[in-house]
Amino acid sequence: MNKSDLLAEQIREISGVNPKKCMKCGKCSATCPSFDKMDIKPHQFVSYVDNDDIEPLTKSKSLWHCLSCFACVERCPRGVKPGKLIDAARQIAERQRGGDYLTPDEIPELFDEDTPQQLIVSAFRRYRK
Amino acid sequence: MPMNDNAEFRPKIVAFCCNWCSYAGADLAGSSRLTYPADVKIIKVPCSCRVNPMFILRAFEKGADGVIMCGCHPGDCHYSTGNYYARRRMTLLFSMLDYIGVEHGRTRVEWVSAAEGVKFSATMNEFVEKIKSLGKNVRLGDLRCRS
Amino acid sequence: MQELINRTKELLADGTVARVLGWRRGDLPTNPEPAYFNDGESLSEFVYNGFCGANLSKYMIEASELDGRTLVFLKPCDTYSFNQLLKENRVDREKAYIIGVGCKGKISEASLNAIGIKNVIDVKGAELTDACDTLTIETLTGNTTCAYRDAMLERCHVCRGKEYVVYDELIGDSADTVDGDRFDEVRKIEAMSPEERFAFFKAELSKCIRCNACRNVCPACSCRKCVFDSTKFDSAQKANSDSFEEKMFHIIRAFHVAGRCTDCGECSRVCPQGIPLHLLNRKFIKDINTLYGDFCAGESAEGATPLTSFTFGDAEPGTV
Amino acid sequence: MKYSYYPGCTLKSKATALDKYARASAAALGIELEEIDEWQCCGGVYPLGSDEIATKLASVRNLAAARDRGQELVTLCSACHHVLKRVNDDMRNVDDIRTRANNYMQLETPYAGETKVLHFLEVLRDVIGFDELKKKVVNPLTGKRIGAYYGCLLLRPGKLMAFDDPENPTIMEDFIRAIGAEPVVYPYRNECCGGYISLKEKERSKYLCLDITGSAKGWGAQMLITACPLCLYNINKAAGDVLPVYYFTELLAEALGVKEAADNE
Amino acid sequence: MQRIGVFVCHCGSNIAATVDVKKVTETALMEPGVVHAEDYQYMCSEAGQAKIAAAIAEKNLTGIVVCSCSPRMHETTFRTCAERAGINPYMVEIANIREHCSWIHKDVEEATKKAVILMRAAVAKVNLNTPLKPGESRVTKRALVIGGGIAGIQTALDIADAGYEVDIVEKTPSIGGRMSQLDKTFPTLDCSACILTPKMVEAAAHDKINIYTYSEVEQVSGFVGDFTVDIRKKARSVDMNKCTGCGLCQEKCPSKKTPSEFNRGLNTRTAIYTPFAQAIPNVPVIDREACIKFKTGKCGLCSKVCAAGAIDYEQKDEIITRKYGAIVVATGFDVIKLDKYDEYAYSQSRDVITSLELERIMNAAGPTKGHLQRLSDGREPKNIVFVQCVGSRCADERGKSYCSKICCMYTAKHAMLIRDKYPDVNVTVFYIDVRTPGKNFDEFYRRAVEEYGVNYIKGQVGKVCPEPDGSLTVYASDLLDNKQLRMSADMVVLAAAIEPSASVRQIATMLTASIDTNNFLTEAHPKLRPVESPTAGVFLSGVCQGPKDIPETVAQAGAAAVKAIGLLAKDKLMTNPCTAKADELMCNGCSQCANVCPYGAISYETRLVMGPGVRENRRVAVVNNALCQGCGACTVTCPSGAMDLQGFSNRQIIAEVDAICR
Repeated sequence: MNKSDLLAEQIREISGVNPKKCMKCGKCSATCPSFDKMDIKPHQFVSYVDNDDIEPLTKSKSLWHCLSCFACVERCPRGVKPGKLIDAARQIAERQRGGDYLTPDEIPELFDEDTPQQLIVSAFRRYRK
Repeated sequence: MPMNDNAEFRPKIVAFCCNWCSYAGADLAGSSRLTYPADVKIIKVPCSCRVNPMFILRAFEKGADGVIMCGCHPGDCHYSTGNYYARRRMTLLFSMLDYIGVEHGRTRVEWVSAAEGVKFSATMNEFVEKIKSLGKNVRLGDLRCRS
Repeated sequence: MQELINRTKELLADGTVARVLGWRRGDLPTNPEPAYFNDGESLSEFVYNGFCGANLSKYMIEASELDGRTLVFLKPCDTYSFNQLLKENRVDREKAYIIGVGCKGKISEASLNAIGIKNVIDVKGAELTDACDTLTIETLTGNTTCAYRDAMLERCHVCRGKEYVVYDELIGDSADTVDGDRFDEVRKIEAMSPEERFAFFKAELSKCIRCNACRNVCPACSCRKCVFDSTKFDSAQKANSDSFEEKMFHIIRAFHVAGRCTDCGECSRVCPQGIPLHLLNRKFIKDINTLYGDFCAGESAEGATPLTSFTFGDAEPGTV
Repeated sequence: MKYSYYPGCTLKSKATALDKYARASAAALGIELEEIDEWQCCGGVYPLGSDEIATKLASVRNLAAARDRGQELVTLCSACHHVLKRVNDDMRNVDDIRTRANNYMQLETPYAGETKVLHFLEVLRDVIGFDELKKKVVNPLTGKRIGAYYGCLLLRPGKLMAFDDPENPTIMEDFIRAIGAEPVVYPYRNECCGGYISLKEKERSKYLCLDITGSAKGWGAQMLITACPLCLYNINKAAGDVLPVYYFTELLAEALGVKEAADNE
Repeated sequence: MQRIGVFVCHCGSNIAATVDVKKVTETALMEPGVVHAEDYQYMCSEAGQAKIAAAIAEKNLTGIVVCSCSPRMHETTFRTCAERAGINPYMVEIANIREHCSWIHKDVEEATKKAVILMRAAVAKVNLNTPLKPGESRVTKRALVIGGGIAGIQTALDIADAGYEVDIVEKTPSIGGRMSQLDKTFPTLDCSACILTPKMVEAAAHDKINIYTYSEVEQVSGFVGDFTVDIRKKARSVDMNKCTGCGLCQEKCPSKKTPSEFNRGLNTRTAIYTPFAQAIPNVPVIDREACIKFKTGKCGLCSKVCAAGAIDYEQKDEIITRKYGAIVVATGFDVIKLDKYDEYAYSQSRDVITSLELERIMNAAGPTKGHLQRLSDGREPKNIVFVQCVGSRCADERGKSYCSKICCMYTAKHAMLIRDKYPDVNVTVFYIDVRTPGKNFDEFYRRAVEEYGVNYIKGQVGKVCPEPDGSLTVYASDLLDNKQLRMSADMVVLAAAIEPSASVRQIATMLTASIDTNNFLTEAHPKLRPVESPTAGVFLSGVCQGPKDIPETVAQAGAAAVKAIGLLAKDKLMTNPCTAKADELMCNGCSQCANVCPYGAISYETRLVMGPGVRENRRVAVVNNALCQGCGACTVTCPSGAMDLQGFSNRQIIAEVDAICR
């Protein structure tokens, strides 16, 4: 197994998603609130994983724009859960050295007096290992 | 007559074939002249679900070296569901035989349709080879209560 | 025990039940035996203690043919057998008055023997009146003690739990006795090489004397006419020592009860040769659970069994 | 009626309003919320990866604490509710996660998802009942047209959260009716406000919040209610001038006539 | 002891070239029970058969083994020959020494050895054969068709034209079914009513067809050729014989608020109603739930205005019990409920409708008189969005796993009709795949695109948002352009999945006909017996078996009719004698066998069982020979071996095993 296949296997395992179930209807991308910001769209994530083409996913901007709002997970007629694939790719990116998208020194300038703790905690959980 | 140890081992093999698919598949193998060893003898049953585990054990007891059961492919059973029951029964029986130490491979199930003469012949060739490699069936004959 | 007797007397007196199916003292203190009691007086013979391992469910087949209701005492595991018989229309629920009795694990003389306590004359501490952790055993060679747990039947170490799946009333508490996984032994055998497995079963099954004790006690083996006694398969007993059933009896027996066996363990308990027959049944149970989803015979009195149902995607024979 | 209560970090700081009005209202409704000891932050987001164990342990501790008290666990914050409910489901149904989490934690009694996690809204609906709640309202918010903002975390994934129909929920609308106001149904009530992305992508969050508030206003809402401090923050920041947004507990306290007392506490 | 004759065929050189037929013949004579053996060049020839007949007569044979070609070839030939010669045809067994021996082996010695063994196995079996007699059962020359849609009507007409009596049982007040609700039909665009109504009239007028509308099947017993069915004729509250169908009662009825079932709830109907103008019979029914007279005791207006005096408030349900030889199920379909798909806002906006609702809107007799308009404000829509696969091809429990098959085509039809009649309306269709396998289907779809300018976009709609201004915002994917679309529409039409009618489960249970996980009735064989149920005498017509369009439905309806006619044409049914049989002395009554029987052929009876030392009432399995097809599933399920299969008994098969392994 080459590296890409291994990563694809890892993504399938972490996400628990079977990309083969996808019938390519695009419903996930139809209501994705971050669609415009994504270079690789939710439905494409599924095809990429299915094709064991993982490298572009771990480098994708989309990782940092997915809101984990589960709209794609809820509405997918095939139970494919693209959001879980994006999260798995994010995990892989973050577990690699230098994969974090947020560093503590950025926080002060992003912070205002009303910022709820929840926001910082959540962002840290999603943006770094 | 003295035993000739060098004589080629000719296994006894019983094949249960369902009337609708596999028996017809064997007929097709015949009319296509697709050979397989004469060690295989076919018994016709209406459906694979007619095959009682006792028939299989009986064959072994009487000296068979291998038993194979053939039926319609799952989903194609003439009686709709017979082979599904047969599949469960044989899965459990084979697992049990393996559990008590009888060589894996002395029993086999294959789904052969009426159109698969080639498959029937290939399967039988393969199975005979397998049984030859396992040699004579001693274990099932030996597994008696009184030693 | 007194509570059981008192309640039994009430039920006999008010006519709720016509007779009682319970245990009475046997010829030794360690082997109480199943018995019918027809009136309050005869109950003086009644016992319920740690040695009452016998599963009374099967007797309810004949009791269902008698007039009036029969009171039967069932331990939690016994209720599964009863329920399975109910599913197979072998017992009449209307004819049974079930008292679920508490169970703190059942013990046996064989288990005592196995830990080196032989020639048992009497045992104290098996009465179940209090939490009795220690047994005091009087033997020909003097008194000795052992932990109650150490004298327990194998099946109690892997007990399925304290739930009663069918009953009319409950008397007494049950204890948790589990300290093992019930498939461990099966796994151990599966891990052996085929040669070792063959040697193991050959050694065990060779001990069989075909006394049919396992068949007679088994609540799932309740055929009016056993296939091994019938002419329908040319498999009836013959003098010949290597006739069909001599070799295949136990495999076929296990197969016939597959999907119906509640794993009550009675077969192993009664085997005079000490053959661990439950290992065959458990193998089927384990396979069924793994391949077709967890299934517990007797849990429900309705529905198909794993061998009378299927899914389109079932495993192929020989692949497991 | 006694419940274990899990407030979560934000309710002790920036979202004290969500917390204090809930407590006051609960008391007025005869519900005792007992804060569990030494609760830990749930992490804010549910770790989706099947191999994520460590990030779920804090939630397991909170869940086990409620189990040890023999109580159901009530939450208020949508995010905490989401995380706790899903981790609980993992502990109940996913063998691998349960085994590994318990191996890490070495709890006296291993945890296997015994606790029932409830959102305060579920308590109002399923335990008290909105009809009963209506009877206890002393200060009905008559004439107010309120849009319920569910966001994503309360409803999805629908099968797991089992909170309400994820595409056409009614629980908050029924709540609004119970406190005497008029619910305004608008299609964006279950769309995301941008969540944690607002930390680095304020513009995106603003775009989404404007869709939400614009739609609600268009359908006639005078205000929004929410159960989530982050939703409240994002909407306030991005579109606070379009529509005001409140915690549902604040309106509840007002309707039950306990708001002032809570403010003075 | 049997007296068996063995006949070895040379089949020219086909067998004789590889198998030493003389040796086989000689060896046969040494087998137990064999009293005669001979070989001949062509056993199947007249001369060969004459030899068999002669031997039977001369040697007083009781059983025959023919060593020849496959039994699939000539078993029937030899059985018939034996029967003519005076022995039971089931006393004949074939040893297949051609296909299974001479044709596949080259070595004469080896092939001969095998032929001998195959002969021995057959002899061993015949030694245990017993004469079997096919059962006979009578056939009632009348068919029942359940469901009065196009499938049921067509089936009934075809059966009736062949000269047999047919009863149609229809649940609703009129026959016509789903097709009567449709406006136009693809791919020809002819008007649905124009082609259906004549069929309805023909059925009603046919002297062999008897229609029970507003009626349901209540109970079914019996078996193929001899079913007994109870039909509940619900009280119509109107005397069918007196009513003239003038319609005055409906005009005057003051209870007008019940949603019209026929118009899919888009408008209302009165309490006394006929579902639609062309209803057959044209006799109204009173919906007692809605009727003021029934609810309050006051009113009675319909009775007052009815000059014919047909209104009868006292009418009661009637049970009709009838015998039938064949039953055809034609229960049809419904569209799924969309309450689980509210991202499409079906329950939030009146302008989000299903395709079937659109049919009613487009229909000149529909609630909008055929004018395309929004239900919310009556405006003519300018932008219409069609959403495909709503609830079809779903892997979750919200929808159905299958393709509903008809949606692609009716959507193309709708799009085309709209563009034709309202050229300035924009029509967009969101699709996942366009499936058009049918005669002139793809051409039809292409016309919609090319000639009518329908905008097809590959991608699914994710959400429909009703806007305060009354428009609908549609969020969707355009997969080919990799875009997310946010599109404004005035009307959204959902191609909701179809599912079998809810009543089918109950009917299938009564008929012991099997249904699949989606509640479609299962066919006896998916390829070779597609219009028969595994339950003998029960046939399948239309969508109850699987999604179908009208031409396919009509074709299947005809096929089901032919199958039913084939059955009704017989005076008696010969049943396969190789059926299961329970030994009641051994039977435990455990019901395990009934669980695996695919035909519902096993029932349980408590009966007096007598045998050596036994005389008691027992619950025992009883096999209905008319239903049993002889698969043998039950025999293996039976632990005691009480259940055995005639012609393939345990002892017979074991005898073959023993002979082969000897």
